[in-house]
Amino acid sequence: MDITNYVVLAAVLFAVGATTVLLRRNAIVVFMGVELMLNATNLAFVTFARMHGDLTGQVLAFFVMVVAAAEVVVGLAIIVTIFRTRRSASVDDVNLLRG
Amino acid sequence: MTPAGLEITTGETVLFWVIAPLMVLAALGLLFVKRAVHAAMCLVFVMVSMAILYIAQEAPFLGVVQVVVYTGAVMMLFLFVLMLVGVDASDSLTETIRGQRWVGLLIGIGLAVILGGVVARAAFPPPAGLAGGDPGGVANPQALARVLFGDYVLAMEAVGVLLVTAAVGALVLTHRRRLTPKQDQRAVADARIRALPEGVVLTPLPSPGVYATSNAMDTPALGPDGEQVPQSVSRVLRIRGQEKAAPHAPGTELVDVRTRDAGTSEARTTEGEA
Amino acid sequence: MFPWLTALIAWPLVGAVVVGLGALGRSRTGSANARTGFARPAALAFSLVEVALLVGAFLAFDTGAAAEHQLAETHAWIPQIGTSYAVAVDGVGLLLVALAVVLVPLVLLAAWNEQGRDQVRLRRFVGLVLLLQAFMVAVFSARDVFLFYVLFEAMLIPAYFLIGGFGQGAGRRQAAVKFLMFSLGGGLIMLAAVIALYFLAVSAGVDPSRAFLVDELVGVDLGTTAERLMFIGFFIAFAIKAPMVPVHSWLPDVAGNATPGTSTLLICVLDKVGTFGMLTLCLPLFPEASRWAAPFVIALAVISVLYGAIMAIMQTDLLRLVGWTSVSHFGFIILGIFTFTPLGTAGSSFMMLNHGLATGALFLVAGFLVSRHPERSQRITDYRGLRSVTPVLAGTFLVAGLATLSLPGLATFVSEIMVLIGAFSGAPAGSAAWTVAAIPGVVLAAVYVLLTYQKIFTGAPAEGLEALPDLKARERIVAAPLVAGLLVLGLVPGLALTYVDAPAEQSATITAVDEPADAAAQMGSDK
Amino acid sequence: MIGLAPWLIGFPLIGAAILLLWPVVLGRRSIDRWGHWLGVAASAASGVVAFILMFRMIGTPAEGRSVDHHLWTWLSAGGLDVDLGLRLDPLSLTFVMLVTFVGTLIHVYSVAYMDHDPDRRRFFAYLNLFVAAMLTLVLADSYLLLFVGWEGVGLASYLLIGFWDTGRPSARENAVAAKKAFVMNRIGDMGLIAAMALLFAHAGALDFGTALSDDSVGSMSQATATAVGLCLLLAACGKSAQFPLQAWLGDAMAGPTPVSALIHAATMVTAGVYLMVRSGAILEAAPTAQLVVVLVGAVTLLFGAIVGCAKDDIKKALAASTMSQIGYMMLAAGLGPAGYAFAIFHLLTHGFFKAGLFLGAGSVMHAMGDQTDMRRFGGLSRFLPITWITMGLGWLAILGIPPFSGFWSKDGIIEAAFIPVEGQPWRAWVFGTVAVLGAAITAFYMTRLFFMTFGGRRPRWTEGQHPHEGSPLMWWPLVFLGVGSAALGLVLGIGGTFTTWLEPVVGHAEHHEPVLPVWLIITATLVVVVLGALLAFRMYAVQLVPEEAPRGSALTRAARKDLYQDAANETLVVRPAFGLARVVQVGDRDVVDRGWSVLPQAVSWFGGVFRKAQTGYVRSYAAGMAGGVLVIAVVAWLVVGLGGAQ
Repeated sequence: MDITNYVVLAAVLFAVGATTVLLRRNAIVVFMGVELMLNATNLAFVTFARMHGDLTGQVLAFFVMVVAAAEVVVGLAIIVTIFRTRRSASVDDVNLLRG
Repeated sequence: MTPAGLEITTGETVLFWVIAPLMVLAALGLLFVKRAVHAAMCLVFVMVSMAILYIAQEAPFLGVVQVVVYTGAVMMLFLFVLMLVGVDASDSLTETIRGQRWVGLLIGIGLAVILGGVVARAAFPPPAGLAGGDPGGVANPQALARVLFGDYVLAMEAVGVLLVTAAVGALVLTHRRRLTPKQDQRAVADARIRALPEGVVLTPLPSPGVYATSNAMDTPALGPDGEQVPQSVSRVLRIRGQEKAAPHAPGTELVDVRTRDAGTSEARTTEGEA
Repeated sequence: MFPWLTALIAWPLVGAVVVGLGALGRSRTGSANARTGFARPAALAFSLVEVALLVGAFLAFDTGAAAEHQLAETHAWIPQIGTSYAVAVDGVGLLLVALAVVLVPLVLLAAWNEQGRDQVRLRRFVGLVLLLQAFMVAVFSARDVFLFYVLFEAMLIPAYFLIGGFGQGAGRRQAAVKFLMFSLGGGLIMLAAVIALYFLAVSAGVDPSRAFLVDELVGVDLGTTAERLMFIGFFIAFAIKAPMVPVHSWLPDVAGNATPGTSTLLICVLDKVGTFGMLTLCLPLFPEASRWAAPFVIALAVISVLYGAIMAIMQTDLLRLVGWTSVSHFGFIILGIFTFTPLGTAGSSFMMLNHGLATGALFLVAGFLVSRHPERSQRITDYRGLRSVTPVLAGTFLVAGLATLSLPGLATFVSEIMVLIGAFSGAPAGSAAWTVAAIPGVVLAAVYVLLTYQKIFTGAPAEGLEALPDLKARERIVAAPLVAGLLVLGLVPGLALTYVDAPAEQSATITAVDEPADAAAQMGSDK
Repeated sequence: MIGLAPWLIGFPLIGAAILLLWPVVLGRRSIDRWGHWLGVAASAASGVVAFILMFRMIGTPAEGRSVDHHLWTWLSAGGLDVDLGLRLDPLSLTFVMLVTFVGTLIHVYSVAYMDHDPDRRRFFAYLNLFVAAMLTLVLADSYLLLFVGWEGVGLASYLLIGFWDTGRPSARENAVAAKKAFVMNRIGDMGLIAAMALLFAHAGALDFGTALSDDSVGSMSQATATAVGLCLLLAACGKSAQFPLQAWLGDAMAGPTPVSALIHAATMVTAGVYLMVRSGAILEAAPTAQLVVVLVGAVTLLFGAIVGCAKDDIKKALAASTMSQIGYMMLAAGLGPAGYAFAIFHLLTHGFFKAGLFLGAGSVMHAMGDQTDMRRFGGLSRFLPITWITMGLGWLAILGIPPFSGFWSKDGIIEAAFIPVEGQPWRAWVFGTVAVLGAAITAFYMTRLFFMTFGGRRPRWTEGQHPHEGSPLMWWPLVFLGVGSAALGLVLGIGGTFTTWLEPVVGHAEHHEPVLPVWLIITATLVVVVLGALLAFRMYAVQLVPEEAPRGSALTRAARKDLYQDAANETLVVRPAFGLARVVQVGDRDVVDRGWSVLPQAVSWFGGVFRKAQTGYVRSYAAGMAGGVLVIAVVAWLVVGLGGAQ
């Protein structure tokens, strides 16, 4: 098997994640899509680390995880706050930027 | 490192071909399931599988971290929030923004095609593998630790700060500002005194009845007049209609009531004190 | 040597900070606390000390060399892009600085009761006035193109708030925005020219660390096309500020909606930046382009003269009318500048001062009048027959009006006649014809002034106005220096002409093609 | 002694300043008691100075009589140097004498005339201001300073015409008349400004010494000289109410009568003639301009005379007469050196007799309760004997009956008009005839005025009139002026004393013979004058004067309306001008202002278009982002060939 299969898998997962972000309206699911995308990149990082024999890829993946964790914390807090005020977790209901 | 330092074992190949399709399916579940909880479960599956792949790819430390952080922490957080927001809530999958579905699908497929195409057409070096490059042959976590706390120590610290900040940020964001004055004991007492004319009682409510035949939360006590006291039963039970009738309804065997009088009043005082 | 100019710039800034410090708080209407009345006296004191500083600057100025830029200070500001804090004044600059310095205490005094009793609001108001003063003094003394540009734009900030926040017309906010948009638009075009100027100068061999200094830029050959384009850039900005037809639209709105004090500062001093810039930047930096554009500019100037006067005649709003008269007068100033004669240029320079005094007086007296009306009406037809009710006010208004129509014996006449006589012999093609075309402006001026006087002050007193109070001591003190200045400068214009003559000669030398006297004689005999 | 000259202007100027500023600073109660006497004193002091200077000048040989007195450098910039200097020469001093003498008399007269006016102090302030400005005008040694006086008298005239601009029923009309006078004067002033511009362009100077020197004038091209001359004429027309700028003078009678006497008869309105004579050198270099001057004079002469015949308002009739008489002067001024002296001479005598006539009219009005309609007068000679006699002297003077003063000056002009001009033989005949004709009409309307007022057997007064002479303060000035009207011509005219006196300024006139013998001209003039007077006597003294004006012929009706001058101005100038102004106004609002607002409108239109992209939906933005990434990736792939490096 070619190691690039992992990268292709990562690409597919990334695309699925992106599509989730674009198509789902529930903020939490949208968030999950974001997480999926992050994980996909992590997989790519790990694969490239292995491919090049360089640990930096794993280090980057590690940082991505940490930052993702931070992001999730803040993001979910925001979702909770929005939900409290609007009783809704749909991203379409938050359209105050409408021109 | 040697050019041909890595041979992908058959086991790994099998593992990959078993796991990868399942992962893709689970990921697609994210797109298609109606309930957010199910989506979360799909994601959990993807993440655990991802951890397996990490381990398979000579990144055991990351694999463990993946399980701990993502499935252990992040996804739990998701579930908590889902519970806050409402587990039952299921999404309607009908699109409200005109054209968004097609645009989204197009972009998704396009991304997959482009990324896949790039990967397919890119010239990668022959895979090196990590084992060959390990100086001194230390295990992966140790090697990673060297890099992390050696070359990337500053970034490590910064990320630490980030995490703390994020935690504080989440606290601030979810903090509810108190809009009314704090209800301390005195305020509660005052409120109750004020509410006296409206028929609220000052004393604790009577406890449910304790009878020889039944001694349960759902049975009202009897007052000194022998009438049932509805307030003695929990409000929830009353509303649900799960209240039972007292064994000695008025008008039946008053004598029995009087003989048990002392016992009930004792029980009532002890409960009131408690 | 004492840095007079920096002191003149810094002192009002200090004043603005000290007085305005409390202004950041929330506005309380009708508060009568212990600090009542601090802002106005303090600001007045600051502005009077500024006048004293001005006297010092005048004493330090060598009138014998009025054409040179004196009291100079140069410090590197951002050496990487070659900007400096360079200030210096020649005679013209000094007079305009004087105008800015002298008018501010009068405006403060005139606006004494205008902004109500709210201390915070008052502090904001006087703080903005002092801030504006600092910027105005600085812009008239800036000798670095970049510094000039920055100040040119910075002035808009206090001016914007003074119009929009403290005006008395209903449309003050719109007027403020209009003013800002016009000025910013012009400034933007000028910025492009400023940047181009820097790069072209550097490529022409000017030291990059000094390539914004006007003195370094004069005489640098920039190439004909580039020079013309940059001239246009500068000129549009100045024409908007001046204001010149057809980019004048903002001025009547501002005049009609701002307080008379603000209009005084804005139109009598701040707008002089336009004509001052034409004189001290456009001409020396782009002499060839100036000559090239002169016939067109002269035509526009004369159109402004007539257009402004005609519009003034048609106005029903007293303060707008005064605004329109300024359009007419700025036309005269520009006519004098762009005919390149020493006489016309000196006349224009002098007129910048005189217009400030005359129109300032008219604005302020008109303000006194409006403040007396029970409904603060600015409609001319709401007044009638006030000459017998308020004789001193009527007299002061008439004197200010006569100064506006350039009655001989008043300073405005000297400058106007200098412009007309000088411009007639100007070098650019068509000078004589256009000058003759501008002369009817003096008749139109008589019409708009006397028509207004007639409507407001003659006839039977209007109902409800029979008992208006005459000018109070404070208002007389405001009007007296202006009237006195107009009279003294009218009889002894030499007091001011010594400052503008030499710069005018020099300016005419820069723009002279060949013997202008010959051309003038030719022009004259062709008549 | 020449150092006294600035005080000529200084006294009245200081007087005006005190009278105007005192009430502002110290309140008006105190000064209202004695302010008018301060005004009289200021004017009288100026008169005394004038006398001193006069005697000094008479004691100086003819060639040394022209003195320039430099005060201070007025303006010196950009090649133009103008000193604030006074030129004392026979011409200016003649004027000074006229202004201060007549002026002082009128000041005295006004003390009584304005007795009941609460604003008398202000009136005297303006009178003093006028005297100062008028003296500045005539004493100036440069066109620029002359212009100061020129507009100064215009201002004083404006203030005095509109003196009663509030508190009276006619207040608004008075104010409008004042404005009209000032604006029409300003139209003339344009000419002076243009002339100064031309002179500066040519000679580089504006003082008489340089600009009018032989060098300067000699090197002047015909075109320039004509242009300057015509511009100066325009100025003179404005100030002296000459055709076509004559319309303001009649309305100017809205001012108090002493004002009409001083400003609109004796002094200010003749400033145009002074300007013409002063600038004689330039006019002589421009025959075309000269011809136009004569033409304007001739037209105005007839115009004023015709209008004068039809007016029933005593002041307006006198105003028309003034216009006509100045036409004579203007005509003379256009005739060259031969006419200058007579122009000024007539100016002087006219100053006396017309001031006398106006003050007499004022006296009549004072007696008749401010009535000005002559049809409501009649038979006043018994009640106002002093006025009757002094006005009679003035009447004889203006008719040109020898030996009264008008004869000496007017006859000189008529003679001069008959002097042939080389190459244009028609001129002598035409202008001579006009002058004689004018004399005849003058005789008619002045006799009409005189007899309508004083003659007639039956008074036509309105109810309740008890005419009586005013206080001595009023009739003494009349006496002085009457004596002057009678004797001045005889004193100055006999033997050409006045002509010789002016010679250092206007130059010596070569003696030319008129086309007709002098005796014939004199006789013919006298004959037509007597005929005109007799006709008027027959119509207005012998026959009864109707109290209501008869309809009259078409010409009479036209003349009553000032020959439709106002209608013409209205139609030809004012209405088109306001039409233009309205066009400009609408243009400014709908084209310029709206034009600029197109810019912000365009911006907000674009904003509206782009705003639609801002749906507010996060997912739309995300789609945009992702799509953008996709596009960039595709482009990068295609262009850079990212993946094609295999």
